[in-house]
Amino acid sequence: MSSYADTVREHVEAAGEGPGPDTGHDAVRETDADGPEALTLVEAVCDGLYSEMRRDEDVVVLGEDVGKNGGVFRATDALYEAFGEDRVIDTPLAESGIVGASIGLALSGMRPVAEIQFMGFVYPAFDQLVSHASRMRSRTGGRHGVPMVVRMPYGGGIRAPEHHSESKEAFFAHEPGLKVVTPSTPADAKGLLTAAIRDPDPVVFLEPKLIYRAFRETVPEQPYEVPLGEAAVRREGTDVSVFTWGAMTRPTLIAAEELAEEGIDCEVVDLRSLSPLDADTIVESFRKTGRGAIVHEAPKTGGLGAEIATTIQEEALLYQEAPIRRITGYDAPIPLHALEDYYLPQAARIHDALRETVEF
Amino acid sequence: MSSYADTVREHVEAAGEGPGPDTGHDAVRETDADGPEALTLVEAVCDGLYSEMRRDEDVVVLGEDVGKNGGVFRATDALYEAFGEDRVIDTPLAESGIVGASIGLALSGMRPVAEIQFMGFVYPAFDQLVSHASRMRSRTGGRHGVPMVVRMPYGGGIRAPEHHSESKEAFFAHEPGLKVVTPSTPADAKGLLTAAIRDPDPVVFLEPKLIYRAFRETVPEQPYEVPLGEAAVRREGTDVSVFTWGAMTRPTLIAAEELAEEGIDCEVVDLRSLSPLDADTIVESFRKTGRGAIVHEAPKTGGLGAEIATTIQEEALLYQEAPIRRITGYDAPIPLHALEDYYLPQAARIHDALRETVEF
Amino acid sequence: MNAQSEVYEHHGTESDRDRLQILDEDGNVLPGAEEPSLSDEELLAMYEALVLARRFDERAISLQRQGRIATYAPMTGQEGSQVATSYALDEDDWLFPTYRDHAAKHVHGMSLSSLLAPLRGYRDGYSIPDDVNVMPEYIPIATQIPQAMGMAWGFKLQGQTDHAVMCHFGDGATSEGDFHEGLNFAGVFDVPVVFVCNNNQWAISTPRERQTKSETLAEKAHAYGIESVRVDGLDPLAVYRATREAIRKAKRPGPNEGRPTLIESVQYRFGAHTTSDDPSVYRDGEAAEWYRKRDPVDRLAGYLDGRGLLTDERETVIEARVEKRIETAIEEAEAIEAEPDDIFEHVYAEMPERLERQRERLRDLREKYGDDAFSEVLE
Amino acid sequence: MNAQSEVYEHHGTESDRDRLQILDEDGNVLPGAEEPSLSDEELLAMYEALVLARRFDERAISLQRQGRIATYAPMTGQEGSQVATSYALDEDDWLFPTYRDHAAKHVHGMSLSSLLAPLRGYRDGYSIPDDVNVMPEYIPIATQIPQAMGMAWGFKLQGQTDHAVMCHFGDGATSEGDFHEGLNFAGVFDVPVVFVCNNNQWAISTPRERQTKSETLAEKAHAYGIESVRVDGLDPLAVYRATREAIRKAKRPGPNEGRPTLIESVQYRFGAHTTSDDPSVYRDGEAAEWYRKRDPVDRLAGYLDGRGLLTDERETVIEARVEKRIETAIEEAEAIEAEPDDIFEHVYAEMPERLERQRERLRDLREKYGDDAFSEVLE
Ligand SMILES: Cc1ncc(C[n+]2csc(CCOP(=O)(O)OP(=O)(O)O)c2C)c(N)n1
Ligand SMILES: Cc1ncc(C[n+]2csc(CCOP(=O)(O)OP(=O)(O)O)c2C)c(N)n1
Ligand SMILES: [Mg+2]
Ligand SMILES: [Mg+2]
Repeated sequence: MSSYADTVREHVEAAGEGPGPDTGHDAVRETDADGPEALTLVEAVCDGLYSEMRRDEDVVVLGEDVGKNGGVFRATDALYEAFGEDRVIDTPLAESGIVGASIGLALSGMRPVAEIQFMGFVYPAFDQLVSHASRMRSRTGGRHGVPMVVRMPYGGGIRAPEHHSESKEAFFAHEPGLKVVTPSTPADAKGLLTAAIRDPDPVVFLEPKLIYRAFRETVPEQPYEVPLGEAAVRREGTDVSVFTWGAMTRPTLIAAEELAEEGIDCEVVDLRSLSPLDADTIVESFRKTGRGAIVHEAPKTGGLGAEIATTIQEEALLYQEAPIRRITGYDAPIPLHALEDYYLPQAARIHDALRETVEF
Repeated sequence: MSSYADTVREHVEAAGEGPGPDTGHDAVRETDADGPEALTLVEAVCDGLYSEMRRDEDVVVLGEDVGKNGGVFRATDALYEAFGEDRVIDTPLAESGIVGASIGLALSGMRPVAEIQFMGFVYPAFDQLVSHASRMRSRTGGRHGVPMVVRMPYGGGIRAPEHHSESKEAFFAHEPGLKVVTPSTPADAKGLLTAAIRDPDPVVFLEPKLIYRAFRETVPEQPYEVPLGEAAVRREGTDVSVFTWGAMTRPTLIAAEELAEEGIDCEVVDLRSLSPLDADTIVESFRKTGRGAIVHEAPKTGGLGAEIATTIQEEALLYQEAPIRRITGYDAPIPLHALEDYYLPQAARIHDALRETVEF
Repeated sequence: MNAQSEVYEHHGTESDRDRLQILDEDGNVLPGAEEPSLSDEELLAMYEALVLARRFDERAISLQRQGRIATYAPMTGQEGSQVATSYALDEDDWLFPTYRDHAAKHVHGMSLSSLLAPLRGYRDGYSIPDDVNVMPEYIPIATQIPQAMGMAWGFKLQGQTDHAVMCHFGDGATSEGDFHEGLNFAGVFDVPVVFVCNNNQWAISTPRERQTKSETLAEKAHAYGIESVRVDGLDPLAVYRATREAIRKAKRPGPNEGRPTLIESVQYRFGAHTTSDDPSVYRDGEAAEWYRKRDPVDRLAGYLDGRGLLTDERETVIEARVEKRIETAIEEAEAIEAEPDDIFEHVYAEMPERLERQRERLRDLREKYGDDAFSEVLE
Repeated sequence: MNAQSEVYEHHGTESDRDRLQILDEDGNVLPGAEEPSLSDEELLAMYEALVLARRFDERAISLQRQGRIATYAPMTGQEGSQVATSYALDEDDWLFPTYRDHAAKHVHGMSLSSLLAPLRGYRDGYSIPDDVNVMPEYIPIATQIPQAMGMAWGFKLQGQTDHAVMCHFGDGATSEGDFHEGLNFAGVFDVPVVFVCNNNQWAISTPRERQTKSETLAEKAHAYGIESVRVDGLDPLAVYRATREAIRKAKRPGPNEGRPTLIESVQYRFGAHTTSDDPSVYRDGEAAEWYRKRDPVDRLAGYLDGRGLLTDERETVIEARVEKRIETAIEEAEAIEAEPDDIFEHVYAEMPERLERQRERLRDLREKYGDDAFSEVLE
């Protein structure tokens, strides 16, 4: 099993020198002067924003309630105090305005990081994302890229009201020109976000809010990138490959441990980048195990699970020993919270499907 | 090969008596008093609207330029004259307004048929479609359905300006609660549209504008339904099953005929319904041939081809003799028209991929 | 822009701006103001609804603290406007509420327990009874506006002159494209709709001044050629009068009258945006002071008192009755049980085969692993 | 609503409404009107740009008829406003045009051939040269508005006071949510942007009266707390003056001035919406008459004539030069060749592996089957 901390360390080393230690960000992270410290995922997002804003003054944060209030999940906590109202900007309540403005800000030479308060509220901005941000570079024959990040919390499990638990990453991954990433750990959150902010193209940055505060992990204070487009093998195994991302990584790893006790050895791949997909890692893992499954929260039909399974059968059919199973949300809207645990994949369901896959 | 005309005839018979012959619709179809007559696909759409509006006065048509102008493609030609300004309504230029209003009209007891002028302009209405129309029935526990149709021309090949050639059916098919259909023939256009208008749930009705006027076909004057959710086998074959829809059906059939000369016998399935998918027909066809391919205009990654291939391997892996190939648009925005023929699947590309699939 | 200082200033200016008002801050009828024609019984019923709303709010906040309901959006300070607007509706009129319009929904026919059900995670509260013309609450901001407009338009097109539609939204909602498109359609098609903008001065942490640079929200109606009125939203009588008039006009417009109206009901969000929100992070309490002195419940009480309608005894009866009704509602809401099959119901009028199979699969899994296996998704 | 009768009425009312005008219908300076300070050379250059625009339009329509370019959106009647607004820009200012703003683009630096390239299906015309501050044309209506606002905002945040941003759109665009959100942001953040609403009275077949019930489009600015001006869009001098003033204000606002301005340039679409459109289906020619009498080209000619600047000889020189430039542009545009690899370029700054493989695949297919196999997708 490749150590996750190792990966992070590598990236930090590859990134070289950062801008040196910082003493002014106590509100965002209560820095232990000697080194990195354990952050939650949402704190790591905030830390990533902080360190990039500090490094590059073209980076601005905008959205609803991101300023004084520090974001409804505190993902922009203390940034307003640190960088002022011209770099941490509370906008009117208008998502198309926020994303459209961000495109314009990027065209003017800035690096906007827009927050959409919940994924369920991104649709008013869908046009600006899929018709404009995504294709500005190609329509201008390369003159104008749109280096911007659109962050949004996504996914269920936090007992939120209607429209607050959506998981529709597939909408964005189907649009050429956009990149889509989602972290499953605090350290990845900072590293992917840093890479996303530095990326010359628009990145949809999905934050699995179920695990915003689920656990802490050492997150280097230096800025570092986790490269976009690279999946992470979270657990090596030989019997079946499970592909997942975001908040579903944890129940998948739990199911994998349970199955280990039954003598079934699962490989768990956290995709991290949903567009572009890391097809090499996916196919390589599958070739090794010959069996596969996908776990995601989104409805099954038309979800990214289909793309992954299809890519595998295109590239590795001759290795395939069992149908690739999809353990996903159902083809129904995610219900109000009393039933959401029945809707979302959890360890028992994953466990059950993986066993079937191996026994096929 | 099952005769297409036969299918239509069956449906007409199943539908029983219509409202009797009509004499007032000369502008829409120059009726031969004795019976049906050959219409193009876009005329069949218009005819379908006409006959349902005549049958059911709750049906109203609304959108940009659908009234006096009869629609930019003439899909609502002469309806304004026939039914007046209260049933064929020119709206302000605002897609979210159009779809949001249509939801409200449906809630008030009407059956709105909204036109979006091109699929590339539906995104401002995406929120109303995916967050509201789709889930009104489930959120109200069944009290309020939204019986509405949102029609839009889609797809490339007509030398149209930027944003006029999109094919993003996958966006809609991933949303539970919406139905998505697209005809590939005039008779299906009328029958599917009729079924869509009568359906108690919201239907996204995609019109392949490349073949709006490509050929004529006998279209019964009586209203009739082509049921939603049923694919049509357009050509029976034993060597490979090709799944396609809309304007791609014709080049696929041409490639199939070419391959027949090489001794390769293709089965061509026109899905017609993209949501819900007719998985039974798909899997049954595949079980017979053991090889499959999908042809669609949309970008490959995250397109519906993935859903179809994945469904097949879930249900019929043991029959699978070759990777299921996807012949699709590339993972790039559809280019301006000088290059669109290179982007869209055409007979040579389909032919080539199918041969490879059979020879695998 | 400094949000706090602006808000601090702004109750001063707000108070000066032209808005319809009938009661002064103590509940006395202002000189020259005309009271709406409401009977004593109606006035008392309205008052009881106000008390109920206030108690419900207090109780809901405490239920949330106890973990018995999920995130709740309080309405204290805004219930006067909610109750009055719904009182002004005829039974056949339709109401499009937001997540904050609990009292508005209740007055127009929704049971108290149905208000609590969604907060406990059940859609029962969204399954409006057949004889109640209230839509489920809208959470995506402003999306209800074109829909409400469309429903009103549909009634007009069908010649059903007995329905007007009332659509609630906040000050923040006026920034969304759907506000613009909905009001513009209403103007062009002259539909029987009443838009009620509950301007509580805040959209979560964003003050009204940062939403838009227009001086008032009411004047935005001008851009759509529709009429608007600005009313003191903490004055139940003024709100009632303004709304009643708009409803009349929607259904029976006079010679040169347009059907739609935008009402800006000027209020203040006394408390937090929701129980997950901590307003002390972004505002101080000073602005609230001004408004708290004009508390709608107290003001109506003062008015009734002045008319000799509100005896101590009656107050006691009202409080007791209200308490009891809330208690019963909580019991009812807490008695609802989870039915996982519901996930698959009503997605379509007819369940597609794929969904049926998914339902089967879930049933099998529950049988095999027990409901406990589903009791919590891991955090 | 009867579109024709309303439009018929409406040039009557239009003419009465307050709008900035400098030239009368023959090109004489109106009593009391102040001409902008433009040199003779500038005036003549502007006139030549107008003639060029008119000829380009005629020629493009005929090229489309011959199948040499695809659907074209004519600008006849509107070129006066296009030329004047772009003349009012400083070189560092940015322009966000629509599909109809050919002349506006050209005057701000785009070559004529680049206007034709997209119409021949090549994105060369969208690949704006590095030293030209013109965005590619926007086709999805109103979407450029928040973007233009955002770019202007970016310049302000970066302290780059030498850039204003001008954003064009039509009367129809004012109904879209993006118009609302973009103008509202502009007001709240006080950004250096000039919104130019080219009100040509029609959105394809939809008359201005059906777009919105507000009396003018200019007054919509009020809802965003920003200033607006209504100008005779067939009067190049009036348009120039109004725009120049707005550009000044955007970059160097005076004490109580806001940066953004909405200009309603009142015009008329003399011809069809595009070459695919047949206006006789939905309007008669009568309304056009009134406007045709105020043709911007003739009017500026009349003015120059009155100042003794426009000799016959000069007219001949201008016509010849214009003719030649258009000819050259057509040749250049027709010389562009298809490069299928372009499909895959610039989707991302770095081409993802999957796309590289798709490009390889297409290359292989072209090699195997020849480009003829791609020559036409079957209809
Ligand atoms: C489209 C959309 N964007 C964002 C949100 C998140 N959100 C919920 S309430 C709220 C503020 C709404 O303010 P306002 O319209 O003034 O209503 P209030 O809550 O004050 O009653 C926001 C931003 C949402 N629900 N919908
Ligand atoms: C979002 C969107 N909806 C619909 C269309 C189709 N369409 C193209 S031009 C047009 C009319 C535009 O009218 P207006 O804004 O007045 O500009 P004009 O063409 O008159 O210059 C329409 C509806 C579009 N391009 N974009
Ligand atoms: Mg508010
Ligand atoms: Mg126009």
